[in-house]
Amino acid sequence: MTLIDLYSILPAATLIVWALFLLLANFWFSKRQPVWTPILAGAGLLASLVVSIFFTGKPMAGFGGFILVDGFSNFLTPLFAVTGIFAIGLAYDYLRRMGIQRGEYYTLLLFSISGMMLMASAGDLIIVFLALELLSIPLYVLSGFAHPRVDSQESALKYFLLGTFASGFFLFGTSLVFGAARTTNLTDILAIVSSGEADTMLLLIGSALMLAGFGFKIAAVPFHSWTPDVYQGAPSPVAAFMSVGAKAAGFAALIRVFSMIFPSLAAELTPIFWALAALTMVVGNVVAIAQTNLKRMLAYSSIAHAGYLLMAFVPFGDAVTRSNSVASALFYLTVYALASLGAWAVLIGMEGEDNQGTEISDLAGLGKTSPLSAAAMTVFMLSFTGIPLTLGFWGKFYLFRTAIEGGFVTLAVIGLITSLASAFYYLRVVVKMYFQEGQPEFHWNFWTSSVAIFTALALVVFSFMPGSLFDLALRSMLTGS
Amino acid sequence: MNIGLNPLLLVTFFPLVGALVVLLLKPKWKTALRWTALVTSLITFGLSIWMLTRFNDIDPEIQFELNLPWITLGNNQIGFHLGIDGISILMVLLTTFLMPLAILSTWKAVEERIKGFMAFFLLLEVGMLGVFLSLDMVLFYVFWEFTLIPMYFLIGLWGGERRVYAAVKFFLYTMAGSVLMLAGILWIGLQYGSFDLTQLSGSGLIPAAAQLWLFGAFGLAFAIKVPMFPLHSWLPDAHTEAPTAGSVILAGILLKMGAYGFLRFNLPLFPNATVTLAPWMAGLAVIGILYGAAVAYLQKDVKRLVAYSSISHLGFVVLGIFALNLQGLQGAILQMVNHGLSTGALFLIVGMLYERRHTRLLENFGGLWKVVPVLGTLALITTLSSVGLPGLNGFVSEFTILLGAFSSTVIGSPWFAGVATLGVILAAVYLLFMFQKLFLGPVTHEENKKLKDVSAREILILTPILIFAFWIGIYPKPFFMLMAPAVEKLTALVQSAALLAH
Amino acid sequence: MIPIAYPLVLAVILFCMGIVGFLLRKNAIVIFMCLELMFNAANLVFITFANHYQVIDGQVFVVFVMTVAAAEVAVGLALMVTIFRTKQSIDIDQMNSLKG
Amino acid sequence: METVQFFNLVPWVVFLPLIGLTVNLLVGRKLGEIFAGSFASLATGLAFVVSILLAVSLSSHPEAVTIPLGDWITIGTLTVRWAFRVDTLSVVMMLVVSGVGTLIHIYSIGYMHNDVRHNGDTGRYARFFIFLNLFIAAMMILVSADNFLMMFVGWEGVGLCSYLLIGFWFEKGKNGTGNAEAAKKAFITNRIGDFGLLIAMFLIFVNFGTFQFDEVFKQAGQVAAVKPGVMLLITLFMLLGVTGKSAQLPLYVWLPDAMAGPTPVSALIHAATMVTAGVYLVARSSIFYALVPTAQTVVMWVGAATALFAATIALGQYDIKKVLAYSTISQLGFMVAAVGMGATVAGMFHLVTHAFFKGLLFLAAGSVIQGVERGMHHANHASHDFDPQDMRQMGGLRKQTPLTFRVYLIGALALSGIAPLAGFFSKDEILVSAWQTQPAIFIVLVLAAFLTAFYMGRQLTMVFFGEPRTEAAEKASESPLVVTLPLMILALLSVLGGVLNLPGVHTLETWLSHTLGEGEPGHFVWVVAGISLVLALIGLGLAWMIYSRKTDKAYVDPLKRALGSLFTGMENKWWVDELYAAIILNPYRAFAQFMADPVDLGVIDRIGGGLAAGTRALAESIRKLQNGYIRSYALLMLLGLAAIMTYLFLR
Amino acid sequence: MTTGLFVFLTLAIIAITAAAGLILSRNTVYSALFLIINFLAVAVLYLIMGAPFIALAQITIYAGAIMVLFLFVIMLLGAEKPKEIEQMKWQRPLAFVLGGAILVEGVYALLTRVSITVTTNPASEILADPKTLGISLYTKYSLPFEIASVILLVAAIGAVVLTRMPKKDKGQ
Repeated sequence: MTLIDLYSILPAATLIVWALFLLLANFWFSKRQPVWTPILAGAGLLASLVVSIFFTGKPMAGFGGFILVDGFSNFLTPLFAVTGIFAIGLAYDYLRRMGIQRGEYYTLLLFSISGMMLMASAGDLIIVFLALELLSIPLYVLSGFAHPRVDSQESALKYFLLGTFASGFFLFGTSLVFGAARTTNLTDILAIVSSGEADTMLLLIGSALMLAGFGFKIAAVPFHSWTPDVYQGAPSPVAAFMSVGAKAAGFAALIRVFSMIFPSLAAELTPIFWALAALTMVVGNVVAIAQTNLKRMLAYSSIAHAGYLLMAFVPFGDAVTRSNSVASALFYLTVYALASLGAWAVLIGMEGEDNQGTEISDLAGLGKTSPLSAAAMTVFMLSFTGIPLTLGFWGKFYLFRTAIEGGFVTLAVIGLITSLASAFYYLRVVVKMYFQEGQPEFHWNFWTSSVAIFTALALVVFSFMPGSLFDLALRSMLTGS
Repeated sequence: MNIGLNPLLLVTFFPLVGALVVLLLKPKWKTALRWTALVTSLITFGLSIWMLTRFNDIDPEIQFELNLPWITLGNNQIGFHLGIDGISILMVLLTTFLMPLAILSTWKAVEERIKGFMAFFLLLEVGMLGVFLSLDMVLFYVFWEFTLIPMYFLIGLWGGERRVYAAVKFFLYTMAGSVLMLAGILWIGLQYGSFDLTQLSGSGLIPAAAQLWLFGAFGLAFAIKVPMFPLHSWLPDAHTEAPTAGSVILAGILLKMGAYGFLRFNLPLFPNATVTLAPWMAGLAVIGILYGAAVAYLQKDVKRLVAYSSISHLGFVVLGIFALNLQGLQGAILQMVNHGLSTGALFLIVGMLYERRHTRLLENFGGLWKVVPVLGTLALITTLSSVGLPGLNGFVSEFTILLGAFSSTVIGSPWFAGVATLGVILAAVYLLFMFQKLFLGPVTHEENKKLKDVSAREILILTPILIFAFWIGIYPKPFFMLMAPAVEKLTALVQSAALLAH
Repeated sequence: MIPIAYPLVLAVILFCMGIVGFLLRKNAIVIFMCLELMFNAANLVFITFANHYQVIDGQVFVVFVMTVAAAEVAVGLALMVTIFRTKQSIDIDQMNSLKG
Repeated sequence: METVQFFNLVPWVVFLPLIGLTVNLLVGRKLGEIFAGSFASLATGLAFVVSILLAVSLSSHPEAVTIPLGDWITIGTLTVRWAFRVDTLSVVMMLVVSGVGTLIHIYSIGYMHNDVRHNGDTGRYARFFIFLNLFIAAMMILVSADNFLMMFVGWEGVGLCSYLLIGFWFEKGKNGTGNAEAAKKAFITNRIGDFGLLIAMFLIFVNFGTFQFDEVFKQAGQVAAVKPGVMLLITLFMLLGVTGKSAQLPLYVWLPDAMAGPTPVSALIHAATMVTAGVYLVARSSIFYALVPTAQTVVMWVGAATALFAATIALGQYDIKKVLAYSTISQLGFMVAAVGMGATVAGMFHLVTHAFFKGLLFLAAGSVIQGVERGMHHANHASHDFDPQDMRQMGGLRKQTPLTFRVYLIGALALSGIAPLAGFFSKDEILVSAWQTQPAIFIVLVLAAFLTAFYMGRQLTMVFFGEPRTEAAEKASESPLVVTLPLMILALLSVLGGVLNLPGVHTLETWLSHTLGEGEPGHFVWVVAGISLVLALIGLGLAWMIYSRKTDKAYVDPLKRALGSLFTGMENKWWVDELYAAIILNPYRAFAQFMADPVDLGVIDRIGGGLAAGTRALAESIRKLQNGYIRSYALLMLLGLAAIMTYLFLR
Repeated sequence: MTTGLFVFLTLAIIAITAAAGLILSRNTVYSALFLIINFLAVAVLYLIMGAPFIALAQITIYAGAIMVLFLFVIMLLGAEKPKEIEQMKWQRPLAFVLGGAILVEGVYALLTRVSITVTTNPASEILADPKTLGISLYTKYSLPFEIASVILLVAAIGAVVLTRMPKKDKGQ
């Protein structure tokens, strides 16, 4: 193992080491000062964030190509770290209120994040597979974290069984790709695939199977059905984390893997991605309209946004659009992450014992009783919708631009029309909060509220100067593309 | 260029300063909040007047241009590009002129959550001014969509009984139009590497085939906003449920954004499509004129009646625009101003009645001229201005529009204008019906017998509008002069581009 | 020696049987076992291609798959135990309170 | 130019009334009735003085003079000026408007004093004069315009004043809204006419490129030669405007209802001036009509038909003002027929004399009505629904109101065409033209003239002769001098008006020829004069015979027995209002209702809602897939996979 | 038919039958035992294809340790037999149709694309040697190895977290 190897996994390694340390420290703190566990976990993530920003700036390959450090991973790794920090901010008060305050939560969270980081820089299908499991297994557990609660258990079971089912697909797909390309190293696959030596049919079937696996992780229709149930049953901070972290990681892997396979099979795969994206946008947005529970609504919203993200990837086959394709996906992902975490933060503030307070109608009157939260929630909803002066607009702007640049005007129009439909249910939240009377109970907590306010501010402030973020995303080039 | 002194920047963002001040004040300081908003809007008006004095009205080009690089995205530069010409300056003046009056009208009407109201109101002004001044398509779109938010809250929080329905409907309809516009904007930006209107207008870059669907994409957004038949159904609800000041701004300015969009985008960018589709647009406009007038008649709610009258009046605007000649276009622009004044004033008067009686149903009024003679007289003048009586503002613009449409070679048939002229009759039918139901006949309701006549504040609100109504009616020349060079340029541009393609 | 297509076909058959088993059975443990069957099928493909290409990577992959499978079994069975404690059943069709 | 020219004064014919109205608007209520009324009268009077000065100037310099004031609209090739045209035609109109106007203003000082008290709102006194002055201003704009658009401004302006003044007592009338309804009806009917005028103007602009009278008429021959169809359209659409403003068939229906306005309004606007604007328009555009014989035929038939039709209705009316109103329609028909036949001068001549005697008749009728009202006040048991305008409630008033009776008699005789009163000469000129060129028209018009004499005789008899049929009539009293003085002046004019264009002298003919071009001066045809005079006398006599013996209180019209259902038709105005209600008003109302409810709320409004509901339904059905069963979810995933793979295979 | 093919077919039939037994068996314990048989048959296939280490691992880890765990849990939970009555009428037919579709497509693709003439290689020294595998695990695959170890740790933690009884004072 060389120093470069170490550098290449430093953020993830930091987290894993820190998690191990935290596991031990937790024995000490859990009884006496449980607040220290999340703080330490946060510190670990902060360390990882710092490391990810300062130590892995240059593109490189570690562990003989297992790890690829490039603009892409450099963009996503800090994103995961930040998501983790927010997830911890969301968790502490919630766990305390629900009486499930256990230090393992944070340890598992850190492990999961490390899995995500590895996923973002995976250079080999085996790393993809292992990272997928490393991020998933803690999430299975975290979903069932409130486990005497039946819905938490149900959520965990559904997530676990379906997740493993999807893993099975992915694994079988991987084996076929291995069979076609003789290797599992992504860079080598690219070389072999573009040289035309690989068997296209095997490769295609393998890709299809892998796509099903990733589709599950990113909650693309028709691999999405677990999402609402799991989000609803799982403890809210976990759902928040999943809606952002797991999705981002899934996309990271999807992009990584398909960036190798896609270009040479663009003709075959593009229509599939097209259909998946369209279907996901339509189903996600349409079904969200019928939701009455805020958690489920956010779940469907997350499905819908997966559709938008997929749309960004559709034109990847076009060499000219490629860099924009990835950049706009990443940009959108960031925007989505901010809004989603914020929205969940407000939801967590609303949630009481036994899922009380999570119906959309429970929000009635929030504008009066908790104006700041309501304002923040409004920003998130507007950002989800893609209304200007929130970053969500620029997300969609870049996204649709990419789709149109790739010549997928129809897809862009579907996206635009579905985002109109989305306004319908996002607005309902605003309507409830401001236009209807009620006395909602809002559990104000410094950390939770900080997450909400920080994300809301970020969404608004950066909407005035999205240029630098665009640049950042554009620089997130993938190795090999 | 000295950015700090750019009048456009000052005009556009001064209300934002006011909004920030409002946000800093405590909610219970009602008077301070009101005055802050009023003074802000007045200063903005003053600034726009100052801008007008420096405006060169024989120059057809964009003036006070401000083009700051804002966002770079790939090969696309999104500029913070503001500018004004003879077309937009009238819209800007209308906006800054109506705002203080609208704010003044809330003095008694809005008692709850004044802080939010004023903040949203001033934000709305920023958005609207931005729409009229933007020369970058993306910037335009940002402002365009942004105006939805304050208006949505204004309707939803301070509106009438069905405010939520109306607010959501308003939001969704408008957004429905604009999503396709965004697709169009992006397509153009990608295809021609620029979002800059000044570079694209009349450049003839866009091929005729593409122009058609782009015209549709942009046109849908604008047609919904205008609103053109049959995309209007958000308007009656939004108008009816909005608070008075909101209705004034909605009718007075927001609708103009749609018509302005046609002028600023569809005509110069897609001249061939414009020429091709002009008869269709004119046809829809004519249907709108008659349809709005027919539906307005027999409405039970005054605000709904006025709302449908807007559909009719805006139909004239669209007809004028697609006449594509000087008379039509100038008439259309003036009609935009006139409709802002007349309908704005009508909504203000309805609001005044509502403040006194807390009802908008026609059946609850009658014979008020006897009870409130001054208000009755003011209402009469306003109604007549809306009817299009010569000597008042409405006539000048409607006449020129019809004249333009009648002689338009683009529309191709005088039938459109001929049928549209029937609207002149119908306008008298429904507006006099309204006036009669409100002010004429005997006083039938006991509650109406002791109504107070207009206060000094209310006279102060209405008088400026009526002064302009007379001014434009009697001496519209300055207004025409202001817009003439820009319109001439636009007409020439459309015609030459369309000719080039043939 | 056998044509390599044969074990591959076997793998596909096993994989599909795993899938169908997952879809048919209601007992969570049996379903879990079906998942193991699917993993196993993938392993068979890896081994076959490792043999075909004469590279070790296929076999290494299988080692990791087994490890992961073991880890999943640990978590999965723990989950089922805790669910059984609450519901006195591992019939997955009873776990459908979350829907819509 | 050797003599002093006053042409530059012409804007003052508009500005003076405007000043008058502004003063009244600002301080009218404080000034008190006498001053408010006098000031308004003074304003109009000064306008009259200006008109006289203009006339004087024209007498030495008969060519048209245009006094520009400023640009109004300038867009591209469209240039419209605020400009005043002083020519012999416009000055005639100015003189009539301001002259008769002044008299009516003066009359109103007294009349309105009573009227506001009778109607119980003295606050409206000043308002009346504001409106009246506004009317004078608008009418002046109309007649002094130098282009069609300016004329249209005045045209609509007088319409507005008509609206305001008909609805002056907006809370009175049938069901309290009768007056307001009448006002609205007048305005809207006029607007229908204006629609025609607008279209005519558009056509003029498209084909002539200008609205300027001079230029348009200069090109008229040329355009008519090239595009005869266009000229026909222009003239016919213009005719629509004329039928609206001058209350011709089929748009006359508003004028009888317009009697809801105070009597001076009926006199000034709805008899003497505004309603003649249509005649003025045709006279002004006589060059057009001369070029389009078809249009001329239409115009004269419209006029003649109206003349006869309205006269028949007048026979069956009981309201003193309604009779006069239908008479006005009928007389306007004469004028329109005249201008239609090309006898423009005859039409204008009749216009002027008609202004005198019809103004007189209306004012006198007002005097009668107020006399009866006073009687009603003195009466012991005045019933509440007593209508002081109903001729059946009058009778024998010649004793109570002798002065009014005398002037009324003069007016009635003039209207009936009894020589040598003004009406005789003017009507005779029209009949002569018809005799010479259009025999059919001649017969119709003569018949109408006969009916005119008959209904005037009927009215005279019913109102002034016999015995009072009610207590109010019995106790009626004469009006004060301020009311009767204008009556006397107008009576004098009605007597002497014929002098203007006496056969053989042709003063007016010569005067107008400077504007209208040289025409063949009308001859005096003895046969025609004889026929019309004889018929008028027979009419009057017949009426006297039939009605003078009628004294019973429960009044049933004697003609009813004689004519039967025919009279019922006249009584009910041939059900034209009902017809219009059935074929236009109600269908439009139903259409509007249909558009508002089933169409707008039911269809268009539901498009958005329907889309939303459709989406929602779709959502609900997709949502059913989300049934909570893990195996179902897995199945869905498998479905996705199978779909992808199948696609890959089938591709 | 060569011996190899015969052996293969025998193993394949055993494996498929065992899998079918797993799916169809009403008794969970039988299902587990069928799975073990399947694993064993596949393990022999591994052996044939020159992967003795994997074959052994398959037997010890999979068929041995993991399945014992399964059986242990089955016993713990009382070998419950839920009533296999299908409530969703589309589930079964669709499962068969879709599973069949994938099967057919997969088999078709393999048989057409992977030439039948290409046969498996005989067990080679390099590949069959567990040492090679070990070395590559510790050198080239050191990172995945580490990750796998972390996964196992996580699974252990997870299992603990999930099975730990909730605290008694939770309700307060």
